[in-house]
Amino acid sequence: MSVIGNTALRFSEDQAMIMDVARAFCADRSPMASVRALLESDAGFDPAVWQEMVDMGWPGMTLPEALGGAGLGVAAAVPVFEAMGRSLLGGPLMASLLAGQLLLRAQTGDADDNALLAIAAGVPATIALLDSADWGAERIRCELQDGVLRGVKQQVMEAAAAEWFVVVAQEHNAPVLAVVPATAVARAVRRDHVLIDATRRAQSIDFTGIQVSEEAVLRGPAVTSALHDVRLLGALLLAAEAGGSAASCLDTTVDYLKTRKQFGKLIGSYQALKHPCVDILMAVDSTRSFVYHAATLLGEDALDTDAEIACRMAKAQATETLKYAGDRAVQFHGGMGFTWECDAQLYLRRAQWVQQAFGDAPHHRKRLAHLLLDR
Amino acid sequence: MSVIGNTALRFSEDQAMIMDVARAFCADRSPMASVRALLESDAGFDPAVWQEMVDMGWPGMTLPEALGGAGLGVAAAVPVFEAMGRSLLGGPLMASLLAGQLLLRAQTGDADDNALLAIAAGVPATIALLDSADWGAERIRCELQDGVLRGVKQQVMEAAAAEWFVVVAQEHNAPVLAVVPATAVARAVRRDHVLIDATRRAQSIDFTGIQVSEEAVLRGPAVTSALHDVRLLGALLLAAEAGGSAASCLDTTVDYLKTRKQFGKLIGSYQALKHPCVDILMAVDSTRSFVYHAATLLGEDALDTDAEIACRMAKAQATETLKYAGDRAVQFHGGMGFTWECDAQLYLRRAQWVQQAFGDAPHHRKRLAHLLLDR
Amino acid sequence: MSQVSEKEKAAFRQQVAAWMQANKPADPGFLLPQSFMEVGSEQQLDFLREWQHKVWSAGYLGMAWPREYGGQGVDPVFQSIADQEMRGHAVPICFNVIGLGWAGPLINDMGTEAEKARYLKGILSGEDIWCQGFSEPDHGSDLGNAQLRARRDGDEYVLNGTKIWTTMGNFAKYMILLARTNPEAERKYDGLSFFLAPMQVAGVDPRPIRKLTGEYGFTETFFTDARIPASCLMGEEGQGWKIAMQTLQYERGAEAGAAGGLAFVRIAIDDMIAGLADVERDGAPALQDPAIRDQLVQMIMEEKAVVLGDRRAGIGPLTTDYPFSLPLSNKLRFTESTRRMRQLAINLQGAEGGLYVGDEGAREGGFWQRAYLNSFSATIGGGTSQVQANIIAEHILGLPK
Amino acid sequence: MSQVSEKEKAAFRQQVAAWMQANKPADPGFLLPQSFMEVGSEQQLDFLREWQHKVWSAGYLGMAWPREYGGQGVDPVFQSIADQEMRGHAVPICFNVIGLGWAGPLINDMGTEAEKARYLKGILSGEDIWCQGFSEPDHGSDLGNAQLRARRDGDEYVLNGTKIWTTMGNFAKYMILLARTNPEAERKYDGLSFFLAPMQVAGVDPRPIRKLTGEYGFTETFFTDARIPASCLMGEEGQGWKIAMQTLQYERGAEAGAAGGLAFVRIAIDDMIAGLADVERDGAPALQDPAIRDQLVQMIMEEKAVVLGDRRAGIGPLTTDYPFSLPLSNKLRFTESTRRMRQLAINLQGAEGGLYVGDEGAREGGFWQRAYLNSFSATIGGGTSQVQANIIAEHILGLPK
Repeated sequence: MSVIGNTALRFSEDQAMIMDVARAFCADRSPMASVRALLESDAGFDPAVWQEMVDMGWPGMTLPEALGGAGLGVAAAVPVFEAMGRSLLGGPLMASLLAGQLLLRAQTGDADDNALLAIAAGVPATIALLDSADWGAERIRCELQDGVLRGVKQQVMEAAAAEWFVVVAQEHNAPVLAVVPATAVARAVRRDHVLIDATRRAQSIDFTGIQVSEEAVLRGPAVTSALHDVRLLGALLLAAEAGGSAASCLDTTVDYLKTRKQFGKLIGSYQALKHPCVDILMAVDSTRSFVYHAATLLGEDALDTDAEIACRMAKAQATETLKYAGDRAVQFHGGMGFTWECDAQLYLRRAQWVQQAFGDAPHHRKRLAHLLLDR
Repeated sequence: MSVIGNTALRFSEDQAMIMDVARAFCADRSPMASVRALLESDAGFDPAVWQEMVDMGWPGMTLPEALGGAGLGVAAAVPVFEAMGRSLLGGPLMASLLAGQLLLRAQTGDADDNALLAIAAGVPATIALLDSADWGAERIRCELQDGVLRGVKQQVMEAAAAEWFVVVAQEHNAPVLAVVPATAVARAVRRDHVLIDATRRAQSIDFTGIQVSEEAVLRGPAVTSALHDVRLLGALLLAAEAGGSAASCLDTTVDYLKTRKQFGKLIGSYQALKHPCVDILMAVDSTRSFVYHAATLLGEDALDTDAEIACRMAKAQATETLKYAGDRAVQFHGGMGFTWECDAQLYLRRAQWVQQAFGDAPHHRKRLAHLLLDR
Repeated sequence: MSQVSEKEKAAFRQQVAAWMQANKPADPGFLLPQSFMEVGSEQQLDFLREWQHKVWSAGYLGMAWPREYGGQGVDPVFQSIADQEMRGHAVPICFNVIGLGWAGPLINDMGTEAEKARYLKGILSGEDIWCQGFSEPDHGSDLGNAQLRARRDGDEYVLNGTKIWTTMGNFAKYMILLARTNPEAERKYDGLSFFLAPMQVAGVDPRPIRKLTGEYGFTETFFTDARIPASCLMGEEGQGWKIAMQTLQYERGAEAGAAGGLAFVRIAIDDMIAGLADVERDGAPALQDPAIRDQLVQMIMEEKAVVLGDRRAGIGPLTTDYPFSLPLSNKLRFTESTRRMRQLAINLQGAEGGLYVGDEGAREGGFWQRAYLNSFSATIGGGTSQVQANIIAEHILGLPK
Repeated sequence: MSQVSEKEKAAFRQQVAAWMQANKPADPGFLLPQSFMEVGSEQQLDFLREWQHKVWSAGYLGMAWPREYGGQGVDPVFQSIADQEMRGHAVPICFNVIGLGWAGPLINDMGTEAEKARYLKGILSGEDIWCQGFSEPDHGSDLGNAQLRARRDGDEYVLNGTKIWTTMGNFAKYMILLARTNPEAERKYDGLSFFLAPMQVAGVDPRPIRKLTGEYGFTETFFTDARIPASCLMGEEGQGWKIAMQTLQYERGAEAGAAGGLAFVRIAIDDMIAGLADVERDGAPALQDPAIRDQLVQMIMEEKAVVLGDRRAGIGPLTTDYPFSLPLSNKLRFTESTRRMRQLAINLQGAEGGLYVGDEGAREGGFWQRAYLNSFSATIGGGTSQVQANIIAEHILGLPK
């Protein structure tokens, strides 16, 4: 069998429609002026814009209709995040969507649906996943013992906005999920992160001592599988977002190169600048291909190996692309690029955050090597 | 202690004088016409030119005066190989020198000096070192049992010219050196290699069944240490040679870019060509710095850790440099570069050979990582 | 869009597959070229000519070309399927690539009836080998500046000048030739004309060029007062540039009018990984070395991105940003990635990477070493990578010249 | 060559070392700038001014400058030794860099007695902060095209225009200013003049620029009918380009005339490796990951090559090919390598790489994140890397413009 493997790439009419709507919405609601106004705000997003996203049904998009969702699958959300990335539009959508997917995939039988119903209805939620700075760590340090949590979680995305936390913990050497309402998490145990990407928000949270009721704990093999899948889905959605950001970063740079003159010539005519732009273009193209290839391979069931490969490739490609695009954007804007006012820094900073989240490129390549070369 | 460590770099008046002589000699005796004439010759070098090198005392340069050498140390030979590399001048000098160093460093007490005396006098010799294609392999497959050799050696440099072979073998789980005269190695057990670098010659030799007299075997810890050192010295001398080749490769390319026009402009004015030339220049500069730094740290004794680090860095840098320089030389010569007539291919082919010999860049970097990061 | 049903396509695919399986030639005992640019001997040529004739006779070549000129007159999708199966079955190439891919479609689209009747069938059967005369020694990347002079003299044109990189120039019967008929034209492009020129006339002297591999495959073709009939002019004087640009469009395959057939043997990362499975590093399998694995994954991703890009290029809503970026960048990304991949294949071999074709002990006969050297024909020929990057920057991103 | 004996040098080195050890300031409790381009607050400025004054008072700054202007009048080798010891003891920077490194040596070499008497001591003591007015918003890389207008009006010049990237523009007392006195000059260079201009006059308005780090350090300086005495002109009208080019020569340190002192805190690969020693990947030390190790070795080699290059640059017979390639490429290789190294330092941190200065949990307070962002000041300022590459290609390799 070829190491290139599955190369399916399909795009449904649903997806196309969603993409059109999302791109128009994001462009309209998230012009650069709004992005910048939000950088130094507490929330990091505009509640009115979020409400519109809720009204369009985006938070419930991937949840079953029975729970109040649209039953569309994660593939349908991919163009939304690409569009948001393009316009640097933030907010609790990704955190909510991943929390929803984690619960949905982990729950068995007659589990408590409260959190899922809330998420579908547009109540923000998030996942408390990371115990250390090491995305590759296998050990879960946060513990659940006798219904009480103990441990600190890092980089809880959009935690301030979240009304539900899905806390990944260890109980009797097995992973479990504890569903914790925000009301149980006092301000005092939360520390606001200062992220290099100022369009996002996150907190470090000490869950120690928080009591979790028995109905709010999910256990069993489905939890392990759901965690595996949601790590991949997180990687994919961030890849989609990063791909969108890289595309608009390229546009920003190209626009500048078409208008700025030095030594009497438009600087875009210098090969030292135009050829790297071509490299970025090709990398953006590759990112998009990987992202929609991965989206094609997603289903409602647990992700298969092809889908895993695709998600990891998407993340590895997307983050390298955005890092390169952001770095060159600052450089090619010259002195202007060194200023806060220039938009290039927004992309460069986003690249730094997104490269690590849900595992960086070497992390995914290491796992890809195993999946591709050891069979 | 700083990971940058020792940064000594000295160049003696002896070395300067030797460099002047060597560059003039190589430029004069190895113009491109001669290089090309030798490509398809059997020997691969001009015996008359070799005789002149002998007359100048180059083969014995690094051997003690007591053995008929000049007692100058390997550092003095470095500028010679740089000059030879610059002019793509081949022949048995490097093989002889390394064979001499191996014997010199391995011998203890009242060993038989015949081979060393011969080498100092200009009789070509070589090392039969490699048992497989794996430069990193620890196991020596060629065996010496009851004074009889068994095994095949690969890539024996300039074997056809050699009158002495220093065969690296295993005896009772310890490395030994067997000194074998060429007369003992029949034509039938030799296979001429076809090397990608047609300026060199090598053979694969089956030593099985060849009897070695007791006086012709070197044993003991000095052998292990000498082997370690000679692998490093080989890497360094090849780095010096590759650095010279990269420098003249760059000159060749730059000359072309200054005269060739396309679209009405000298192609050297295009940044897509001139900036990579700058990268090559800087890499050539780095190579030279590493090579002479390593030469500075050599002594008569076993190589210390600083010297080992320096030799490995020199080889890693030099081969990446020549690979890049050769590759770009062909590309930047355009259609002309694709022809046999264009000299660019000579450098590109040499780069392919030299990158592997005595370990490629990743091989040395792996060992450097241990030397630099694990202390 | 093709009107052929999926069922019909599947049935046809099965039929071709069966034929290829049954008719794939045995190893001839000598090295077959991986592309039409590597045909260096009569022996290879005879073998390939026979194979192409066989494929054509079976009806799997020129399928979309009109029946009266040797084609089948069917939907081009059938040819694409046949091509895929040829690749899948790793059969030899259909070597007459300039004819099948460039001259033929051009004559089909713009030729007169007489030209079609005269040239097309011979292209398909492999009887008439075609070559291309665009590049000149002093104007490799700069076609518009072609200087080979074609001077009208009664019923003839007199040709003087030099063309270079003429693939199979020493075997070809015809050349598609870009020549300057009017050196005084105000725009240099307007002085160019296009000819379907015979090669076997006095004053045409194709001299083989030795490649950096040590082998042959191209010629430099000298024209010294060579006389060809004026009827060889295609279109009218001054239309040469337009016709040459049209010719470059056909590279995209059967759907764009090419006759089809396998033009080159694709060397995939799979081949490299399989071929190096037993290589050792530090006494252990090289494919277990973490740094090598990281490199291999990057290479696999590069190759996969090209394949996925081809698929995405067919999906309208996913190509709205820069609609032509994928097809226009395909050559650059593929050829550069290929070159790097082949270089890596040499590196990974350890000491064997220093051997070359002809060494008994060379891995796969020195295949990767030769392949790396040959890879420059693709990063240089047909517009160097540097020129390709300019084209993409200017035509796709709209950056200034 | 210096005439100072090795013994004298060693004794002096010991003396400086002892002083530095005794006088190195304690951690002030707020972040100190790594370079003079990062002075963003009065608090930092006061601290640094006091430190520089102390170093100068001890006799370790401006050592080669004449005694009557605040120097020591000794061989420059002493200053080099003092600088090395400052670096070795990791003391704070001597912040008045434009004065110490550029304006001062220039005044020393080309100034009148009056200028020397007026300006030099204040530079050394740190009392008079100097800034530089070369770059303009529309001509970042293109100094020769500077447009700020200086019109002579009686005993004054009237300044109109804008300078940008004025380091400490809001704190400075004087500016070395490149301005256009003759817009009609045939060669644009001939229209330029050089001024030692006071900053605290009406019509000079330095507005702080916020950097991509979120911090301050530069100003954009607007000149609106600002009047300065005609005596501020250095040399004669039309000599501005020559003097500006001369100014750029002093960057090479004390031996070239600079007053010395530590201009920036060097961040070495050692710092990165030490700082990341406890980082984990896949539950094990990141520094044991083979792919990371391979990258680190490459980075170490890049940095070592710069150091070795500096040494080799001093050895004549080893620099015969392109005698100036090492010094002229130093900026490009060092700044590009630095940027990549700092990016790597972020990557290796895993999730912590996403945090920034101000986050309690950020590794080393977000040092590497900020350092990466700040690294662009060096790949952009003083001629972008792209312009540097042109200069090397043209001046060293002789490639055409």
